[in-house]
Amino acid sequence: MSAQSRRNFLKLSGGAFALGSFAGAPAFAQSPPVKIGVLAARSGVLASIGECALATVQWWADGVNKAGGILGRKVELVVEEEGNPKETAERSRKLALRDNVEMVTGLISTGSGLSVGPIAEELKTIWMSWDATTQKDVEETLPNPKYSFRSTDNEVEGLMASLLTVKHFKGKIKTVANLGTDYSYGRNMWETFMAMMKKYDMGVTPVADLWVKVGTTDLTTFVASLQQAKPDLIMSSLLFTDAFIFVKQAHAAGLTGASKLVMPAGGFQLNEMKKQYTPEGMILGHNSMYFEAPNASPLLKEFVAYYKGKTGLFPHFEADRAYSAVASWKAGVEKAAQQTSGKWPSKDEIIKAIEGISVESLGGTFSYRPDHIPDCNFYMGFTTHNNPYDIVTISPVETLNTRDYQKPAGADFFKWIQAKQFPNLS
Amino acid sequence: MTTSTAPIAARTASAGTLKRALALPALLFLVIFLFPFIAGPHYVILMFSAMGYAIALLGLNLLFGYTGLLSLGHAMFLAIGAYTAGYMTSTRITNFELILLVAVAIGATVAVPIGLLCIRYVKIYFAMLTLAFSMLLYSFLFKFYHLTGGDEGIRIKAPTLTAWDLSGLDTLSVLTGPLYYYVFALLVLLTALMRCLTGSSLGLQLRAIRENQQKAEYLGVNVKRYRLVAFVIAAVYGVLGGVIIAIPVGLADPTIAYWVQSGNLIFMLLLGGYTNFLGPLLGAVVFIFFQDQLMSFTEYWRLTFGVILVMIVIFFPNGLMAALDRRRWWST
Amino acid sequence: MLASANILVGGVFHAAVLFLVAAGLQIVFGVQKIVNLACGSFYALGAYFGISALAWAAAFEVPAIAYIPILVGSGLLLAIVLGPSVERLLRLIYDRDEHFQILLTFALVLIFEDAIRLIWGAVPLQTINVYFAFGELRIARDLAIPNYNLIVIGAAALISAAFGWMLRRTRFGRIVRATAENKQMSEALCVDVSKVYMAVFTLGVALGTVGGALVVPAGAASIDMGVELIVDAFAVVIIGGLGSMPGALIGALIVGFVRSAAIWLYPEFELLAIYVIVITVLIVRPQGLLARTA
Amino acid sequence: MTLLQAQNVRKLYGGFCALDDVTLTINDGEHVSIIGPNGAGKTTLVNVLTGLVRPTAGNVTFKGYNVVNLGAVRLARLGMARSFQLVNIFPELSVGETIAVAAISHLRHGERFFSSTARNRPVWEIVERVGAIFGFSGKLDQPAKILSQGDKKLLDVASAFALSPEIILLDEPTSGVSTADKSTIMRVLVQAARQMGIKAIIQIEHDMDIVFGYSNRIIAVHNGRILADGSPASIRARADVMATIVGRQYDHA
Repeated sequence: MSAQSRRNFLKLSGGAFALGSFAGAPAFAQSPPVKIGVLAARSGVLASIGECALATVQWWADGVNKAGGILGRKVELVVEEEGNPKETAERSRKLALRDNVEMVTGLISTGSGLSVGPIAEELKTIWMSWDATTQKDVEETLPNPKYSFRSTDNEVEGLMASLLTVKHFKGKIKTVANLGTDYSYGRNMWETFMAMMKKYDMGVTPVADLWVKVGTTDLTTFVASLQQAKPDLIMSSLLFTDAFIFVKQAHAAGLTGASKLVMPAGGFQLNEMKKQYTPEGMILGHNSMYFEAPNASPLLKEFVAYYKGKTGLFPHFEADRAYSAVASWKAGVEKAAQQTSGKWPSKDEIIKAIEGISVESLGGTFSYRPDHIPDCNFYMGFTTHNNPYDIVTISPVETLNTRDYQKPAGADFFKWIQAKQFPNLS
Repeated sequence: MTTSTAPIAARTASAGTLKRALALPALLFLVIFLFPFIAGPHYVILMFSAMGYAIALLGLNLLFGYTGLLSLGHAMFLAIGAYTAGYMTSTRITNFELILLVAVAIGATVAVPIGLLCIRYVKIYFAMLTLAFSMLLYSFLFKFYHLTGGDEGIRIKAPTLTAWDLSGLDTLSVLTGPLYYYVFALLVLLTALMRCLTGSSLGLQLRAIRENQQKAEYLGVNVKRYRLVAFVIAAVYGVLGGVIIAIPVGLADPTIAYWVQSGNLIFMLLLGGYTNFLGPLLGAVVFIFFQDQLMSFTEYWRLTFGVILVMIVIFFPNGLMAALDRRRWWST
Repeated sequence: MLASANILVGGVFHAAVLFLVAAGLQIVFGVQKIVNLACGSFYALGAYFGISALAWAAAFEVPAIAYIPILVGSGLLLAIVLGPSVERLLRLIYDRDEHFQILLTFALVLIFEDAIRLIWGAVPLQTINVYFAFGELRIARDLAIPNYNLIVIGAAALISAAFGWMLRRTRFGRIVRATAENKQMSEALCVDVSKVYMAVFTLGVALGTVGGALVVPAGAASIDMGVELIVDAFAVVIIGGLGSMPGALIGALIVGFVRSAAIWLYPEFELLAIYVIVITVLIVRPQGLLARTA
Repeated sequence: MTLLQAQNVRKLYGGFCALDDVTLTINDGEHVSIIGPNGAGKTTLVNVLTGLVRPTAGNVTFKGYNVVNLGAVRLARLGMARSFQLVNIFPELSVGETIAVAAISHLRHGERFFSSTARNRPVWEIVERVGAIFGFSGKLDQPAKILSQGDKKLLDVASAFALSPEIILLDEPTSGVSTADKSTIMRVLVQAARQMGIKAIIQIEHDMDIVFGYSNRIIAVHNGRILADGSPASIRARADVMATIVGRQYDHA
């Protein structure tokens, strides 16, 4: 019944503009360009994060095109917006059906991830996600995804932050408080933190459980409530504008003097964590990319220089998420092409090739497990002021790999933590 | 509504004029009916959700166009429809008719108390009270995540039809095939029903209430009751539209009920032409397809929509239908 | 106990911010019977413009005491540019049903959200170091209230007092109140109502822009701050009573305190609490706590 | 048979006493004219009698029901209609539709949501009949807003008549119309009343030719009190009443 009629009555030509730049690209063989769909947030709270990731994908595409494209085909980006789940579902279908892209990459918010995942499976379009993963997302909605490749479990950051807390503050803290970002990610982090406190019988009692609506710009009342509770340590999963506004207003009220701070995903706002109000000795997580990683790869150095030059800012870890997604796909295509003697491989062949592949991403080696969940480095450490910038950096930098800190395929997270013997940190 | 146009044509229109009067709706429905044969699957699914919006807007225009009540919270009924579909399909009840019936029941039971409160007010107060109610629902859906899934919302699996066995088909062919025509039939049915309602004494009395509430009361029109009837009918249409819109998305989440979405619903109504019975249908289709093209064309599509809305409000308050329906066969 | 004083100040600070935006909404509704959905957008524009103004001023090593005047000045300048032009747009549809005026302001919300991203970009912006430039009031060892918060509260109080004085004492205030009561009558008494409307609307916009500029040093400017704030401003105006300035003050204090109390006592209820109050007020006393009859 | 009864009705607006201890009954077949200088309380009296305004004291009953508790809608259903001093019509609705609204209420077709009004013969019969009486036959499809001021006022009255009420209260139905047309309007009203089976008409009127020409009972109101209440002849005989109300001796030819 669903006619695939070629004669498109509405002739609504796809207005999508091609983005690959041509500066000095070698002449491409007559084979058609390979179209990649990019779903990047452009408005609201996720706008600045989406733009950083999009700039990274564009930088990657230029590099690939300069080096001859993928199997001789030029990369062409078709950019659409990640809005609310309804808009994002429509854009993902448009990319798959209207622009018939080879692959769709993108998505940060959990809601849009939950709607695009099933669509990718339904339309048999490979989706290389940046973020957009939650516990629920993994369990019921996509038990064994074929076309979707998702990002690391949320809890990894919470796990690592908890281990650092145990290592450095065992016996030194009695009371803890939660200042969570009010959506699924925030809940996962707090549940993980408390489970780890129990596992290592830290003997801490939670004295406050506060939730900040994403994008709040006035946190004075949250700061005041925390001062009322007087916690020894505050675990905060804030990661948007509210993250650095909290630190700024907490500093102004003297809160950061009294309580220790743990911000597992605060690295998202590294450009705004100014020395002026960000205390030293705060546990700050940079997820899968830290712009000053100890043994930074030339790739990372080149990208950081490019990004700082272009925007005047340091890139945050969404850049690595975006880069690793598209780089893994390219590697998968090229690996599959070896079996098909250079011919462009089918989607199934590409998927099989990506499973188990590992690539050199901005944050170090990045590889996909057979269950389509990646393994990569995570960077976390205590903030310090001694650096040439006006923002805080972390040192020493703990580099932890998800192989030790991410639950295996299909395991129940909380049972796994109880049983697992985590390697003791350096 | 000082800019509305003259009333419905003379009572006994001659055969000729009737034929011409039916040309416009017939063309609109023909295009929607033939769409799966003439357009690619992406556009067919867009039309699928456009039909959902058309149904919701038909109900909303009973409030705005006929009764003169601007609801800035109608998106809450879209959310009720979506979440009903979500709860039911996640407990493995995927029969489409059953989902629609339960959604209508819940929509009506929610609409009566809210309606009783809201219809006591008019103009700005009605707009702000409906907005407050929709934001109350939004915060509830967002905050009580144990019940509603919070920002993750609830998954909606593809529904099944009693008459058609859809098990063989994948979701895409369901959405562009049997389910499309099922929703099309529903749209035709609900349009006819609304046409009948607005042509009945209800329609006339609602317009009387809109024009002059005190005079209507003194002519024996029970203003409170008919406003409540209009509110509940609008809510039911909104809930049905909500179920249909949410199915291609596959997720019911709080952003459906956000106040900006209610603003967009009114935008669609103005675009189509609220002073015309067919305005909601045309507004939904034109808005959805224009937005699809605009979003691919520029990242500043909200700015463009804002400018267009300013132009409509100032220069074309009666929207597109005013231009198409010269003879005002279908004016409210 | 001292910390709960801090919660109190937090509540008052939040109330001050809400009052500035709600007052702008109130004066425009009081006189022109228009509910300006875009009041939050003017607030956001004021914040961004304030940041640019301070960045520009920093190039001249301006002393700290000049920061506040620069912020307020930038807010007023923006209002003088935006206010009249938007009012001239609204003037085209004054004769039409008030639904159309609300929908025009809704269009402005869409326009301004993208305009901000076009001009200032998507990355959240902060002012130069203003927040800490005024020291802090130390209550206890690690308990302090930044003076800047007190300055904002003071500024809001000053603005509301000046506003009240202007409305009651000055000739312009009397004309504004007369036009609010009865437009035809004041027109008959040869008041140039179109000038009054322009002035009043610009005043409403100024309250938003100055509010945004004053508050942004304490936090940061982000794209969606305008859309979020509109709903809170609505709550304040409904609770206080449409068209009544003292109502806006009372409403802002209620919303400010309820929010800070809910954050501390029962976080789930924070967002819900405000709307429950709004709906109860609208049912029990539709004209709001302080307005004259609806 | 008494239709409408007011018992010791008082109405205070702050300190000002608009109605002071008014008691009166309206019976079958009466065409009452309420006369009195401006500010005497005529409109307040009609507003109280029709439940638009709640009396400060006393009550008004229509067919045994207290008028204020009934509300306009049930009053209209029970058979009381009124027109307004300031023109009260539906601008966007056509003349025919305005009358149809009243016809629908009278025929109790208000709840017929599934039958088309356009094909509802009984409704349109009333519309055509009332339209003919009031001279709107040719204009039934014109939107009310484009009618002349006089026609608008007439439409307001016509729609009240279309309710086929038992009692109808008219607030200066002939005001704003040239003296020549006043009598034509009155003839139309009387003819309509007879045809629509209206039992009593109460009319606020200033034009003494109309008052003495058409009404069979006159109530003179002054400073919120009933000065006199009786047949036209008895009122004309009362020199004191005529002096205060009309300000000179009126000898109707």
